[in-house]
Amino acid sequence: MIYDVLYFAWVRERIGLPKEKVTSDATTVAGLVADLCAREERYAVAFSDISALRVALDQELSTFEAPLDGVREIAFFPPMTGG
Amino acid sequence: MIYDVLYFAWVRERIGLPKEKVTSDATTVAGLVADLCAREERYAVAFSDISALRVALDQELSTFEAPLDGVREIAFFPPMTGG
Amino acid sequence: MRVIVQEQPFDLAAEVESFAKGRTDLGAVVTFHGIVRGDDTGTLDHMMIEHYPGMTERALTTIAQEAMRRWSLGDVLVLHRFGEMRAGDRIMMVATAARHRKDAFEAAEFLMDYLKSRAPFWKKEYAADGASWVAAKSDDEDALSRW
Amino acid sequence: MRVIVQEQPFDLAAEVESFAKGRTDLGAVVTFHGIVRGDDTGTLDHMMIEHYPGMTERALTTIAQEAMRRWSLGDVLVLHRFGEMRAGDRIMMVATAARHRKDAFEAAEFLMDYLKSRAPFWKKEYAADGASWVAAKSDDEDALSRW
Repeated sequence: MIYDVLYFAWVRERIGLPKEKVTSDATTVAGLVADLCAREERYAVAFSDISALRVALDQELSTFEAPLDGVREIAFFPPMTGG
Repeated sequence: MIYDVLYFAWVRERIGLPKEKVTSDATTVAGLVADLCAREERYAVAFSDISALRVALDQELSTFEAPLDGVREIAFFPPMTGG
Repeated sequence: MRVIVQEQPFDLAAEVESFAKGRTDLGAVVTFHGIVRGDDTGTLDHMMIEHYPGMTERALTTIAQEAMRRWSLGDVLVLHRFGEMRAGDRIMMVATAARHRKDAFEAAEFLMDYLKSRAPFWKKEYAADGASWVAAKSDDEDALSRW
Repeated sequence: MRVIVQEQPFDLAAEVESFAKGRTDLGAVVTFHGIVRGDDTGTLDHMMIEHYPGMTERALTTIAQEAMRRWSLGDVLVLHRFGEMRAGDRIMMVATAARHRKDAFEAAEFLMDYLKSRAPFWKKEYAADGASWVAAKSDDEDALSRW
């Protein structure tokens, strides 16, 4: 499957881009993250501590265990600091 | 002693005036109230249920048991409804 | 800290705009304002708010000072009208400014709880079918117990 | 109910003035606004707020709808800026209007607690000696547990 993958805040800075198309056979978010980390060092660095990250699937907060069935857009970012 | 006695809201309406000078030998607020009630029916009506009233001595909330030593201004009114 | 008791309407927008303006040490501002509600049957013509001149200013000042003492606040405003008001009119406002939102929120709620039951104001409602004094609510008295 | 996400400054006075204006069924309005604090050492030059276009509007709408569902509210406003801001600038505001003050206060605090940790905004501070992302506070995450 091809996904739109978005990165925000320091995740974006470490990976070096805000958005990309990613092709992966992973069935969960964690599987997709493993695919990315295997690609290049900068992904492995950005995703080195998953507990410090959040993920949204199609713009809804989700978890790293969530399945990717039907998902188009995946976003990774640190804990939010609005307000 | 001569006191400035003030009435507010429905206490003022029942007694029929906002303010008056009252001469009394009472030593407590309750004693002063008893003096007033003995004077005229309208006072007895206004003070018939003390638990529904509040008293301020020199513009500070107080109680009916409080002594009148050094007090100049006494105000009677129902529970406040500000805000 | 400002405490204002006045008969004329106040300019809510101007008060909110100027409150804590330009302060760079405060991150959080909370405001509350109260509005005269039409009664449920819509028969309210107007409301008269009576107060105790002198004691009112003292009581509001004491309440505002107590808020400054209990919470870490950069500024406090308490403004309350008296006299005649109609449905939709703004009766009063409070504003609190603090470094953090928790202090600003708690202090504003504290001010309101104390204003309701400890500031010498009394409301009388005038309707087509007569006039009546607004009764104090036991809820409002109970609200004080949390502070 | 209004939810606004914008880069340009907002007119706090005009928003407060028009919010719930003329409503005679609502007695209580609470507003909160957040201000960029200068940091303790005073070296903050500016702050950049990044957000997630699309998700931001959805998240704020969801939070505002949840407030309307949980409390008896007449109106809700949530407004949040993104982009560059300096110390003293107003970042965001919420407003709630209700028949009674308790609903207005609780809903405003709920909105703020959720905005802090559930709306996709990230702050980066730029100072003379470098730039750093503002870390989420465990306090803010903990604040959600009360709702």
